[in-house]
Amino acid sequence: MMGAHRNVTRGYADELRLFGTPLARTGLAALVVVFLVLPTVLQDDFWLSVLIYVGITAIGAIGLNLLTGYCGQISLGHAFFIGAGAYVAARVGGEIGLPLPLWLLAAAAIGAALGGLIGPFTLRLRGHYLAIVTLGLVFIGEHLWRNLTDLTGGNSGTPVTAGASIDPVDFAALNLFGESYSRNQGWFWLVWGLVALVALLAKNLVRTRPGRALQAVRDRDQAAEVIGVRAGRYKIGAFMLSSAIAAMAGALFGSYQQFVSPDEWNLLLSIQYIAIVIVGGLGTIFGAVLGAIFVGALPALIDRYSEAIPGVQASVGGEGFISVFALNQALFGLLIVLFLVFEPRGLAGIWLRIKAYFKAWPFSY
Amino acid sequence: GDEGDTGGGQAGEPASGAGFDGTTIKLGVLSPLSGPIAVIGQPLTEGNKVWFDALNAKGGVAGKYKVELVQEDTQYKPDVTVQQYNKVKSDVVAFTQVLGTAPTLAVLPLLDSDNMLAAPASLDAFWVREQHLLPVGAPYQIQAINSLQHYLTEGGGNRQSRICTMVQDDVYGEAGQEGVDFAAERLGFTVANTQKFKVGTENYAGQIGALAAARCEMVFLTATPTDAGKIWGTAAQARFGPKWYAQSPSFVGALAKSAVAPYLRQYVTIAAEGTEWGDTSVPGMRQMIDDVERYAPQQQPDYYFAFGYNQARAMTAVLEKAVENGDLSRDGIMKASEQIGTVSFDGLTGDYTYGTAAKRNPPRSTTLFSVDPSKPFGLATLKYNFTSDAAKQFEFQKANP
Amino acid sequence: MERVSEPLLEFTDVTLRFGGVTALDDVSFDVEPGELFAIIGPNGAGKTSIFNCLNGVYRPQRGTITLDGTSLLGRPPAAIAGLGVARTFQNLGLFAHLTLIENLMLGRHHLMHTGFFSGMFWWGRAKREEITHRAAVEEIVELLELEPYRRMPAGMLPYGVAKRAELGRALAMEPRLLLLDEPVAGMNLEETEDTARYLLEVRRELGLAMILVEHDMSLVMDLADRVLALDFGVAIATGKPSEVQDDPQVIEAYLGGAA
Amino acid sequence: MTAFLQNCFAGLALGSTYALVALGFVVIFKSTGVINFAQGGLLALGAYLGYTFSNNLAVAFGVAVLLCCASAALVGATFERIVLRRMVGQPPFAVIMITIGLLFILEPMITAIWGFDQKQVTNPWNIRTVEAGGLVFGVRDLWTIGLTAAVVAAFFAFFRYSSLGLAMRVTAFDPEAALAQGISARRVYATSWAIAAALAALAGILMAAGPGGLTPSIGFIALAAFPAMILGGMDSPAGAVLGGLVIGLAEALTRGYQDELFSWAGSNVSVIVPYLLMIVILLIRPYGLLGTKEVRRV
Amino acid sequence: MLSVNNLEVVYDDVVLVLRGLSLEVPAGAVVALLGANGAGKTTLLRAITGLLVPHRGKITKGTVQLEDTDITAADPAEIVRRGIAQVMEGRRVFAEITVEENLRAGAYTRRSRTEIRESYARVLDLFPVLAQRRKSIAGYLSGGEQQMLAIGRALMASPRLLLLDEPSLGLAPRLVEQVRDIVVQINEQGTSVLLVEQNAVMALSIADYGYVLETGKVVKDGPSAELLADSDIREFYLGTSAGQRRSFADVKSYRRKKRWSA
Ligand SMILES: Nc1ncnc2c1ncn2[C@@H]1O[C@H](COP(=O)(O)OP(=O)(O)OP(=O)(O)O)[C@@H](O)[C@H]1O
Ligand SMILES: Nc1ncnc2c1ncn2[C@@H]1O[C@H](COP(=O)(O)OP(=O)(O)OP(=O)(O)O)[C@@H](O)[C@H]1O
Ligand SMILES: [Mg+2]
Ligand SMILES: [Mg+2]
Repeated sequence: MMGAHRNVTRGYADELRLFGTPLARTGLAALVVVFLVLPTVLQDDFWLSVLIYVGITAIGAIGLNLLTGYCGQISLGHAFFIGAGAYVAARVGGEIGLPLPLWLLAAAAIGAALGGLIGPFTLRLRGHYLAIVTLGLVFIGEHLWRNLTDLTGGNSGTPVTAGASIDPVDFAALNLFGESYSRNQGWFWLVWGLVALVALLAKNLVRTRPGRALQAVRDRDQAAEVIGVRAGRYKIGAFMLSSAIAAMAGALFGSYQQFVSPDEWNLLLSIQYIAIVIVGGLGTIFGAVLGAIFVGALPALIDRYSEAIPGVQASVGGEGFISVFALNQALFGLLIVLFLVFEPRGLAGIWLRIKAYFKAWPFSY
Repeated sequence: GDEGDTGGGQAGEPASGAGFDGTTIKLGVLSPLSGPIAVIGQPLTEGNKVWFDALNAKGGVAGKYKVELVQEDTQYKPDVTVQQYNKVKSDVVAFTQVLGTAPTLAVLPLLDSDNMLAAPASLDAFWVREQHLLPVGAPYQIQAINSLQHYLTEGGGNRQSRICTMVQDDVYGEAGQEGVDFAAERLGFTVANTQKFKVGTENYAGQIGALAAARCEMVFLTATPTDAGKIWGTAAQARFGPKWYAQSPSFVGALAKSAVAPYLRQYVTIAAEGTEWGDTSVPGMRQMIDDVERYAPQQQPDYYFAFGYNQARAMTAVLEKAVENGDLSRDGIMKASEQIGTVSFDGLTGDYTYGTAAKRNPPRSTTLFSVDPSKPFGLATLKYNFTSDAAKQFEFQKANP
Repeated sequence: MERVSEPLLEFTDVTLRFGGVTALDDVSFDVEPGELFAIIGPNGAGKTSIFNCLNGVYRPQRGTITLDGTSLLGRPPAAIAGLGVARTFQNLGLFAHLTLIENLMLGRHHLMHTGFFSGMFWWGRAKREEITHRAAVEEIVELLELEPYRRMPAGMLPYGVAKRAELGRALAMEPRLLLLDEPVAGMNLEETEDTARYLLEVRRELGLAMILVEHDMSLVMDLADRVLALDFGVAIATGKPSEVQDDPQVIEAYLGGAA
Repeated sequence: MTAFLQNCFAGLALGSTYALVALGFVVIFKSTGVINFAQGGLLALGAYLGYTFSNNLAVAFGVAVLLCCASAALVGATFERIVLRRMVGQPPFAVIMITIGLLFILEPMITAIWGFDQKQVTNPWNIRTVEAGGLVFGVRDLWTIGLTAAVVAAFFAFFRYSSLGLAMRVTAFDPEAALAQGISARRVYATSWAIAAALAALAGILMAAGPGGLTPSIGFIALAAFPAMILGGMDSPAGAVLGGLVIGLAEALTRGYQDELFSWAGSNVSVIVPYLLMIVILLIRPYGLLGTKEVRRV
Repeated sequence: MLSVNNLEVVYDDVVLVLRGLSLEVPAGAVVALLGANGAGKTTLLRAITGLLVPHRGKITKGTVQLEDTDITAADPAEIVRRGIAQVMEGRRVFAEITVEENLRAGAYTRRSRTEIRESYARVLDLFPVLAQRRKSIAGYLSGGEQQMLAIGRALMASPRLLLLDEPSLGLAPRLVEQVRDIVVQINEQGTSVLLVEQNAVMALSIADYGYVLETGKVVKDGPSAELLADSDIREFYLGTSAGQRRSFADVKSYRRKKRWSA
């Protein structure tokens, strides 16, 4: 038998495999190993908590990318749905005490319902007009969160006691094979397991009929209509799906942090999500995860190493022109700018370049 | 902790452990050191630092252990605060500052599960009953109650006066409002009008108009300096001149040098604690001024600075006790925090009776100031260290019951 | 032409106005099943507008349009697509960021059923459906000789290939009525011949009716069964290609000296 | 009635500031097709530059205003020079993100240079007032309204008599085709960023001269100006001005009558009134009051 | 006037589209460029006018020379200012503004208001439809009307060298003739023309010289009379090999494909 070239696939079923090539399979295996082993090697609570927040953000970003990257509807209202999810976790998971799968689903359901209420705006408004209306949602939401005291605890916020257990496994206090693991270790596995699940489901979605329809609506909604795609339905559907995922991310956020307050669901959070999907690469699931890692972990990294830079004031009242904290922010902004100048398609674009390079290798061009 | 066998109360060298290497004690600071709230975080942290610099110069805790601060920027975000907490928790024996109500509430569960002590940097009343928090100063409610009492007895008002409030729409504002409401109940007046505003509002003409229309004779204000400046500026322009009583964070020295200063002189009273900046007749102030001159000569008079200075002082009391007990572990620190009893702040703020959370008794005194541009911080004492009966009756609740 | 059956499409007395512009003025025609019906006319005559009315993109002020007895008026475009009307666009209506294969698969959108949920849970129905429809699409790829471009984003396709891909997408819809808006614009002779061949092949195999809008008169003359000539929204001639070609009004308005 | 008129005046003054900021948004949107998230940062930068000129260099306030607008314009143009010119023809999203990045850079730079504490900008107005017909007018507010009107008039005149307006529009619509017409996208971007930054700086210094003084959070006003820009129509300068005034009035009036009319809606409803108003108007006119409808044709 | 030397263009760092292409447009000449779909004609025009960047394309080798200046990868606006205008593939009219504004945008590089007014009158004269629809939003024009607008817009620049990417695309036969006449006419007024056309009959009938492009290389070139006589060209571009045009209805499916480079 002839050895097939690594870029040649035989048959559609083969081509439709997500991890069809040996390279992809190796990558997948490596990721699984990292996932399993990382928390036991890296027991540091700082890095674990950074990665847990990153994972939660990645889930939310996948949702936003479905809406913005795939369906082309810019939303600055993501923070609103994240917040809603957190409050659902507080009430349903905390107060009523439902277990993890149920409060996650409840958050998703409520998120979808809220998305369904807002979704119809997408039918009438285009591009930036929609973006700013959803931005209004953040402010209106903030007003609601401050005033719906019974639900949200008002200004002083609310504790979220939603537990992270799927009977009999409690992720907050894992006990596996006689070893016990910390809350952060357990949460790492929980969150990144969910990231993988959500990413897989999203990937499936976008490579099948509904996903193609979303992209068609994004590229040319009128032409999509003419070939039989009900653009309106997909726009609303995308909105509901994206807000359902956002609400799940919010619920996880609340449950992990154990306390949430209305100040957290602000425009900056929405902008951060937009930043993630753009930096990661619009219209790629992988990009959303990469973007979340970049935006979430980069400041932590800069934080670690910027003290070595001359002229930097390492602490309040110390010597230097700019404080390490201000520098941290500025560097982050600078990196985003430089990086998008270099590759406007985002991290996923860089990934594509590398892939294209290897595909063509050893023949460049 | 692994040094548990040294035992509490046993005098002896504390064993080294997390945050203590045998010579240096490390304390965490979680504060917004960048972004808009850094206006508060920076001087607060500076206050922490100056106290410990002075202490270290004298040898340190118990005369032998130097204190070092580990500062982390929280950007005033709860999630970042949690991350930063995790980052430094194993390098410090306690946190001498956590700034912000929401960030503090976000780390509270972690403090509980790690048995870690932290000093919150706000005057929220519900810190009083949290065992893992080490508050200082009289809570906002107390400032409000004392202000109202003063207005009714010496400030020219009576129960029939039209008393109003203007509070910012957040926890801080709610605390002020709660104090006024409590006073209303105890002192027998009604609040004629309440205006809420969002931090960073650009134009206050509407609210001022409404207060004027309600013919308010006294307005209790809960705000931060930027908003307070705009509010008073607008009131001055509208020629609306009630008697303003404002909570301490509303004021900043720059206001006394601004164009509204004449208006402030005429109408505004600030409720705070302790004494005027630079008043060397109060021992605490004398020491602080000395320390500032030596360790942070560029420091402008600043209310938040003083607050940070006091926080550090409370934390030092805990550390002294823990060293005396020979146990600088987290458990040891917690135990020490229950044992310190009443800590004196030498007149910088009222003395605080610590102990188990349920038994704590914060100071209930307030000093009222009038605005006086000739003073270093722009404030001149109007009534020093004054405790109303109503304030004594105020009961403190837990943060998350 | 003899009436062999009921017409597939009846387009009757349609008037369409945009502000001051009358794009279609009382235009009527019908198309038999399996017929290749051509519409010609100068630029701005209203040819594309006819398609847009058929598709439900424009709502004419007056007139009726029925497909096989079903009125198309007032239906949303997607519903009309579902009834079996497919179309290629004059200004290219490909989805620029999707690959050619994905564009063709979109043509089969209304024939497929996978929804949000079954799509997410790929294993099972969604997968089977993908494979079946992909097979159908591959046939079209082969027919139109699009193999080298399979995975290229449509936005990067050369103009002529993009036109062919559009034809492929329309065919993928398995329509009863195919609307072709200038399918050979931007193609050289060789490519035009290819396209003609594809059209004839499709017609022979599938027997579907087509309406062809084209400025390449030789193509129209060679392929069309009947021709409608429009000028300024008014139908000026209908009939066999040769008749229309010799119509003095058509020569004057449209053909000029060339024909 | 007096109270009503007084509120209207307050709304007008506030609206003028919104209008300036919104106009800055519009200029950049018109030429690049993106929302400039850094507008607030430019505003703060302008205000602090004004402070430096007026207080540290002690030039006359009027000169300080001119200088700060000019130097902000320079910053805007420099930004184009270093970054934006490399983005011609790139997806708008990348450009949006770059403006966000710029905001992240500007903010800490400003605080590193000028610190966090509140500054008082030396200015001739302060809280002086004049009285007329039973109403009290803040001198600064009068100047804000007057200067805005003057700037807006100059702006429209400039666009009327230069081909730049058209160049901006087509560059935003299709940068590649615009290039093919010989329209230098770089010049268009540089000019629009310079104009937007100057407008922001003017708004900033006018605000900083108010009773509240100057703190780094001054840039937040840009958020409040979003609805103004949208409500007028994103690509319409006239719309920006109209939107600014409408939003300013709506906000001031709701605030004035909050207790009587809106107490059921929770405290502080005036903060979200601009957004509610914007949503209602967009539902009726999806492209704002004066915006251009997107052309879609197959 | 224009000379392209040994040009290589790569898209996306990997797709090599032009492979050492050379071509000349002498001053005052009309040069036709023929080639199948995907041969690289549009890419060549982009390379000349500096518009590769938005397409992630790069010139990796070779030069573009306008008279004595090297304009390889120069700033596009600068290139237009030097007198090169083009009709872009796919019309690319500015859909949201009026016909009149589109034309004004075409004259962006020109300063003299009277000259602009003259050109404007001339374009409206050439395309009376546009005169009628002067105030209409360009995006709502019919396809052919947009094509006229695109040509008109390029004429507004009054260029010294005009690049036309399939100008006859989507135009009615009568108008195709008219466009041919326009090209001849402006050429007579001193403008050099590089004409990319699928309508080979039309292109070669007015060109002085022609190039045939295949997969990024010139595979045949010569004076147009020579090309018109070439048997391959006759068969594959003109369809008149046997003297008589083949009917499209008779095309056999096994037809041989012509590939010069193969
Ligand atoms: N949405 C619209 N708004 C305004 N006018 C329109 C619209 N659609 C079409 N028109 C006008 O209607 C007329 C007919 O346009 P149509 O696109 O049908 O022409 P056509 O026959 O397809 O021409 P071409 O051969 O150039 O494609 C044109 O004058 C066009 O400008
Ligand atoms: N942006 C791009 N990225 C990658 N490849 C591209 C890009 N644009 C064009 N190509 C490829 O370059 C080759 C030449 O394309 P070009 O558009 O120049 O052809 P053309 O000769 O103009 O064809 P047509 O006659 O169909 O317009 C094609 O194979 C095309 O797929
Ligand atoms: Mg048409
Ligand atoms: Mg081409």
